[in-house]
Amino acid sequence: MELRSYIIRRLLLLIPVLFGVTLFIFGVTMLFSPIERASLYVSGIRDLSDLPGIIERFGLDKPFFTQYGTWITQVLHGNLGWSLAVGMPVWDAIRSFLPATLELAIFAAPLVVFTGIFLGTRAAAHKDKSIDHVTRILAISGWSLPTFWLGLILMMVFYSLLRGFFPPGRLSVEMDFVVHSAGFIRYTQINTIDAILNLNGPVLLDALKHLILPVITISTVNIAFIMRLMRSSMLESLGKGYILTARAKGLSERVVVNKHARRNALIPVITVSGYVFAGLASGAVITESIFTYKGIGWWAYQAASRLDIASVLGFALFTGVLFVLVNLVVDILYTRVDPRVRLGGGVQ
Amino acid sequence: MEDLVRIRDLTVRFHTYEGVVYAIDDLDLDIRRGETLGIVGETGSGKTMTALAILRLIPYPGKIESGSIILFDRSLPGGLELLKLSEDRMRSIRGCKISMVFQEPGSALNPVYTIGDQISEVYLLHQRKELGSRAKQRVDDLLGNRDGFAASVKRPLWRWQRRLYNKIAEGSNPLEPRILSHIPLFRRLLWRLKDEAGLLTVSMLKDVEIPDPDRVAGRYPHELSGGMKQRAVIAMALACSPELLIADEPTTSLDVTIQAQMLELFRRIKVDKGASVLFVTHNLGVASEVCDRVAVMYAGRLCEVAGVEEIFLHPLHPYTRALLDAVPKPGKELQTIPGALADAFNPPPGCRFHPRCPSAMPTCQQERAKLKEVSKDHMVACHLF
Amino acid sequence: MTDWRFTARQLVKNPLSLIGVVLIGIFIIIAIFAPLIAPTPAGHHDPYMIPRDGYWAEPKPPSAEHIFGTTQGQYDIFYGVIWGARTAFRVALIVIGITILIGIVLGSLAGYFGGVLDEVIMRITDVFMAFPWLILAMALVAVLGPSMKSVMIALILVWWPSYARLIRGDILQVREEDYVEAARGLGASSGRVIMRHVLPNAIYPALIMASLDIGAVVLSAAALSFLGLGAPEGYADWGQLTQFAQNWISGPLSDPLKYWYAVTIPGLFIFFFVLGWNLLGDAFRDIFDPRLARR
Amino acid sequence: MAKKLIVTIIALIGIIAMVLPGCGEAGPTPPSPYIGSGKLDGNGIPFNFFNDTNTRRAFSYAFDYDTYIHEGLQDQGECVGSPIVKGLYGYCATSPKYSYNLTLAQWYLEHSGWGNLSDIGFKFTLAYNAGNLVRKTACDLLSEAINSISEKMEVSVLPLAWPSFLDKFESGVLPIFNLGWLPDYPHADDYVVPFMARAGDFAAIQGYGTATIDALIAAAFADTNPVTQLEKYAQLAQIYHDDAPGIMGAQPLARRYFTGHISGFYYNPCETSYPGRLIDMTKSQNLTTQPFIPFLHNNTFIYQTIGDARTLDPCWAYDTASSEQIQLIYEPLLYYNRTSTTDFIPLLASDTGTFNATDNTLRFTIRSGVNFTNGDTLTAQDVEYSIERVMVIRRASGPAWMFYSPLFGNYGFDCRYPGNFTLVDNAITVDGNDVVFHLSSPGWVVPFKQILTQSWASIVDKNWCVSNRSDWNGTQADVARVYRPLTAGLTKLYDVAMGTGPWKLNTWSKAVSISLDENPTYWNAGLTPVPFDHVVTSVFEGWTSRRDALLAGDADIVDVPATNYNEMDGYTDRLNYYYNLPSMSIDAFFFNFRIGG
Repeated sequence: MELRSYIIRRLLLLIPVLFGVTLFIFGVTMLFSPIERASLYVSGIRDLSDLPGIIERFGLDKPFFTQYGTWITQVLHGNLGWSLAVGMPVWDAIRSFLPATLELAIFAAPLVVFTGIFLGTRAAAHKDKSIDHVTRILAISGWSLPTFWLGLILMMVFYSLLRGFFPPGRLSVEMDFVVHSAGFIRYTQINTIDAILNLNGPVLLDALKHLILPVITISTVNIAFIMRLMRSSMLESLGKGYILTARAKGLSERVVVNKHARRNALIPVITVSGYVFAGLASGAVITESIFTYKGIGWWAYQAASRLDIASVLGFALFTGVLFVLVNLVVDILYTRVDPRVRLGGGVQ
Repeated sequence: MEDLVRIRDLTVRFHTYEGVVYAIDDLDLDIRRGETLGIVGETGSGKTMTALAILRLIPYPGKIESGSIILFDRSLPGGLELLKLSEDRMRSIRGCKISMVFQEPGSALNPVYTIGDQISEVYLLHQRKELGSRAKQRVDDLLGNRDGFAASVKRPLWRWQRRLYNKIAEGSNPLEPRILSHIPLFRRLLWRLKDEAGLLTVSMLKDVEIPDPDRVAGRYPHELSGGMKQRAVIAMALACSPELLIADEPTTSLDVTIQAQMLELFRRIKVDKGASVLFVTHNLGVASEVCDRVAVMYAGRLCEVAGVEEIFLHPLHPYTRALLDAVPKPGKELQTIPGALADAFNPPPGCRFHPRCPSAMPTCQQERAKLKEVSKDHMVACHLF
Repeated sequence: MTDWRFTARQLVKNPLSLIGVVLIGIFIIIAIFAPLIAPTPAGHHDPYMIPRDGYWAEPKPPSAEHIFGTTQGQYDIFYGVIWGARTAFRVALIVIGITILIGIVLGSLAGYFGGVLDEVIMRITDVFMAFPWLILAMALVAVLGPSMKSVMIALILVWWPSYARLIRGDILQVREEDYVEAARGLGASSGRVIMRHVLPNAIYPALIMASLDIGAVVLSAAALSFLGLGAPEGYADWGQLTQFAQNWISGPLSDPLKYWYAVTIPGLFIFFFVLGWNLLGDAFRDIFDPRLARR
Repeated sequence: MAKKLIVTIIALIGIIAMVLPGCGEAGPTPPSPYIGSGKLDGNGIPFNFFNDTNTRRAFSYAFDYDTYIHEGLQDQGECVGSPIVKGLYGYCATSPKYSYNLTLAQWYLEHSGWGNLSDIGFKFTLAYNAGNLVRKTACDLLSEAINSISEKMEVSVLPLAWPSFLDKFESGVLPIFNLGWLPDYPHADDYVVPFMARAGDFAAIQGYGTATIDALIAAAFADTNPVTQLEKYAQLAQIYHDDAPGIMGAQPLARRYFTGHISGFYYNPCETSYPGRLIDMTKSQNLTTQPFIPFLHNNTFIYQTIGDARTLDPCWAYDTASSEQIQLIYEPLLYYNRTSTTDFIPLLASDTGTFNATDNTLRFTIRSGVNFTNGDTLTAQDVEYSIERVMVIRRASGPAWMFYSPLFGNYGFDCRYPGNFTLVDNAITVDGNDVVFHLSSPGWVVPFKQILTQSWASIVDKNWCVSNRSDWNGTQADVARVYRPLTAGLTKLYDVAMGTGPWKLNTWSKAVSISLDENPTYWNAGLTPVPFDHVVTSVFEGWTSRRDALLAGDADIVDVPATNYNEMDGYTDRLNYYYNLPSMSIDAFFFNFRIGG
């Protein structure tokens, strides 16, 4: 199928997905009584007298579909609503918190994918050798680690023993000043990149120091995951006939593994890597909350724990879009890696 | 005719958790220069393993326990003990002196690379020198009869290339190109090698009667028919005009008309490439078509080896007879071999065929029969003789 | 394919999976004998509520009567982790069990009948897969109120699609097999064909996946409680115990690791529990993997 | 195969069947409604259970106040008998208190209006808002005490998410509820009304209160003679003790930890800002604990807190975090004099106000020569505009009522109607350089001054608001445009600020940090020079990171949760401590006289 029409068709798929997702969340939030939802807007019991007013203002007692309808029309007019959790429009919230998470993802994703693929290949190439066992043990352990606990342990070590070496947040106060000073242009809001663009060493260093722990925390589990996947799919393609052919040609083991086996093995890994990236970018809720690294995941957590419905819906929209886009990219990548795959149609 | 490969008491075993599998047991076999030797036997009789053993490609957890495989190469007198070679030397033999054609053309080709790539890979691997000198030739031409501004600009580059390809042509794996081939961008400086390989590939494809070869070279396996794939695979195997071509059931997965063409092809190869062919098949008909001599295997052992007419006219070993009877003939109702193939884990003692053998004797159950020459070029392993 | 003797031998042969089996065994014992290992004090109504020894905020280090010490609010860590094992098993089994059932029903419907039904079901799974599961779970828990039940419901809701898809996939393969065709040819009713011929062959991958998933389910549940959205305060749950330690990560400068026990111990229980299941699941994968055929 | 399948399915069902009953008791499922059977049959309580004084007294005696203070509040609390807490105007040290006394509790239970309760027995559920550990502790204490008296009596504890808790509270189905109260102005009236008046926020829900009490409250408030007024409040305290409509938990004592080089902190219980009034503080220059670039730390005050400001608009701000920032940027007419809650110093007014008893007017002369940071001069119109703005915009559940009550004695009205607007307009008048407030009752003089010290009384620049921010232009016609915005984002000053205060807004990255710069043209710089060139407030939810920042000297003060006070002892080398700071808030149990409303 021709690329453009394919992309369009895939983007159309967004509509049902987003519709379903939002409809579902809306349904969930509707389980709250109007008073419960209204009480999100009042500061304390002194203001209970305002509840009826608020219910009336926001039409919280209207039937389900009326409320959903109003929300949809709002969204279609480009207004995602107001995020109570952080006190700004939902759209601004996404815009201002996404860079942080992207920064995390930019560092974590390559680490995850490349380390995972490399280790997985090695393990498969030396099946049942010591390296295979070691990596396997590492992988399974990493795979079993509770992210939040790993985070806490890292904090325990790096905050209390090596105090202040890897501080929480995104920037230290000083660098925050620098970043907000007139001389510093925030092209991307992604500190490390901005720092490089502004040729500002200290900011870069500081940003990196703040990134290390979250990146480690978020990567560990995913690396383990990709690695195991890569290993098994490598084993599969190493068992294929063309590997025997390649060996019969007299190719060295290195070439056999890295050229003939790996490229075939990559195909399933690509999909998963796509999901991993989507997962990273759609907010490492736990990691970001632990390290008070204020990205989109942190925001989503604040929103959800405060039942900030507008934000949760906005976040769901965002992740829905992300999910579909990532799928699209993955499909296109497929066609590059595997000539048999046709856009739209599966394997020929 | 002198031998090309001499296999002596070759033993291959598979050590699995369920026990030891005697895939090949004390196998003696000679492959003569320029002949087509067929290995015939039921599935699991160890014929494919024999083939793989020659290439030392026995899959894990299989292992060549003992024996010797000697390759008599014109270049070096006394021959090569393949089983004692270093892995590197062995690699330089695979695909170059001995190459193999596999049963499933579909799976034998890597789906993610073009036919061209996969074939020229062989050239780039085994014929660097030739490619190098050919490339050098080109550059020389350029340096010689090109002029004008563009040329004068390119000259330095050409000179450099010339030096480079020269080194390659001299062989002895020079450092410079080796480094280059590892640096992604510079790798393409060696593009002329690829080109030459490409040219060779196309001509080779032509040799195996593939229509419109240079288009096919750019195709991916899944875009070709089964027959085409098989031809491509054969082309790959013949690329460096090997001394021995091992064909493992090359026709089984193809339909009859294509089969015929393939067999034709094989006959031709033998004639004009002068290569010996080890033709593994379970189909006696096919064997009778192409082979000069036929070796019959049963449960990892050799039963009978003889010239093709000989074996079809006077089969001696009961198993061979049974096999021949099992071939359906018009107006003659089909004979089947009683019992099942011997259990691979604990094969029967003595002659492994005795449980199914119509003319089994007590001795058959104790001692195994040695392979003895009953008449010229006709060897049988059976107590009857 | 499922030769149990073979399976058992493989499990025992591979040291890793053996460790897995042992770990799980230990946890099963803990769960079963919890009332003996950590007896509920008299006059304590709900055994799943961790008894408090006072109300002081600061955790107290391990001592004679509190082997693992007490965490924030003087909840006995030992009691918590022991009874937490029960909670873990309950959550895992219920969630996985129900998920598989849903998966079987929807998956076989979609896979066997295909067409519109298939399309609809798959679109629905799309929706659920595109979903930020943690957020969905959080919203649900918030709505249903802090209790293990809401955690389980949330997890089931976000978990079923993968099973539905898996089983659908297998069924798509199996239904083309000759014997199924044959059964159809003999005019067996679809229901009968599914039950007798398709499912039995399609279900095993799902069961293996389940064994792989138990760990993941427990992890997710723990994550929820850690975010303060799972068990009610004081409920015997590993995730929550970890959360209690959140304010006590680093001790005074003089003694930075003062509260190590509050932070480490509950986490270690989660880790080993999940590790056990993952080791087992990993072994299963290798054993049942049709690709890595038995040699 | 089929057999295998069936076995599997059965196994699955078996597992679920085995475990589901267990899941049944997963989490305490409440007897709903929270009063069990609803009858006095040993399995519940009747809806009017707490309408009996002795029962209530029994419960009041069954609460272990000392343990609550010692362990729940980490020793940071004082027991008070009545809603008129220590530090309030009207506090009476001699008013009686309940104490933990199980024998008395038992006696009262045996002699309750319901007969001998320890024989009859009862069951009900005590709900608290999930996440509040101190309240959890309080509930556990009460329930354990009651349960210990007789096994027939059982009080179970149930956490509810805050929204549903408010919902249940509001619909009055909770037999007992545990809530806190924080005064808006430190006057007994702000406590006795919600606790004791029939229309009060708590009393109304409880169904407590009588006409006589209401009368007494009114009388006490209106009484201009301090002596008799205090007597009346003492009387109210006594009544509350006798009726025991609630259990006064304790009045928490706060603590503050500053880095060693910050000095000049003094505590005022009415101070909203957690770090105190920065303008009075100083930072010593020997920065031993400063690992970082000194030029910045030298003159920057860094404050790490738990929650970001919601807005910088005085008409919206009704939460501590917002007020903290607003009070650094804007200034009110007057402020508390140091630690006192009844004695004031003039800020933007040149005097502390003169009251005219004949027409109940309070008159302030506006300080001359004060400029906003944009250069505009402060005028009386600005003052009138600022206060009227709050009253006119009157955001839902905002601070507007605090002007309405003193000026009109009600919670506010809709100024889109001309009549109402005229009322508001006339209540605050400008007379030359003076601003005159027309109070509804003489009793309001002191409370109104107290109200005027807070963020909602901040003075904004009218011109700037109208021209730059297109905010309300001061006319009735324009009210509808700005009336009752749905969200903070819709008020014109929501994320901008421009005042006369010692600092001015530099950047506000939401949910992360707010940074302020010194106001170079601060009017009072001569008397009190602005101590810090920058004030940075950054938000860190995690306690550990805040604590480490404080200890490392990266922050000058951080928000310390009461549960972690003890952890902070023993850093005398680097920290300044301030202990036992009485707050005016209080947590209390309230009995519901008619459960279910």
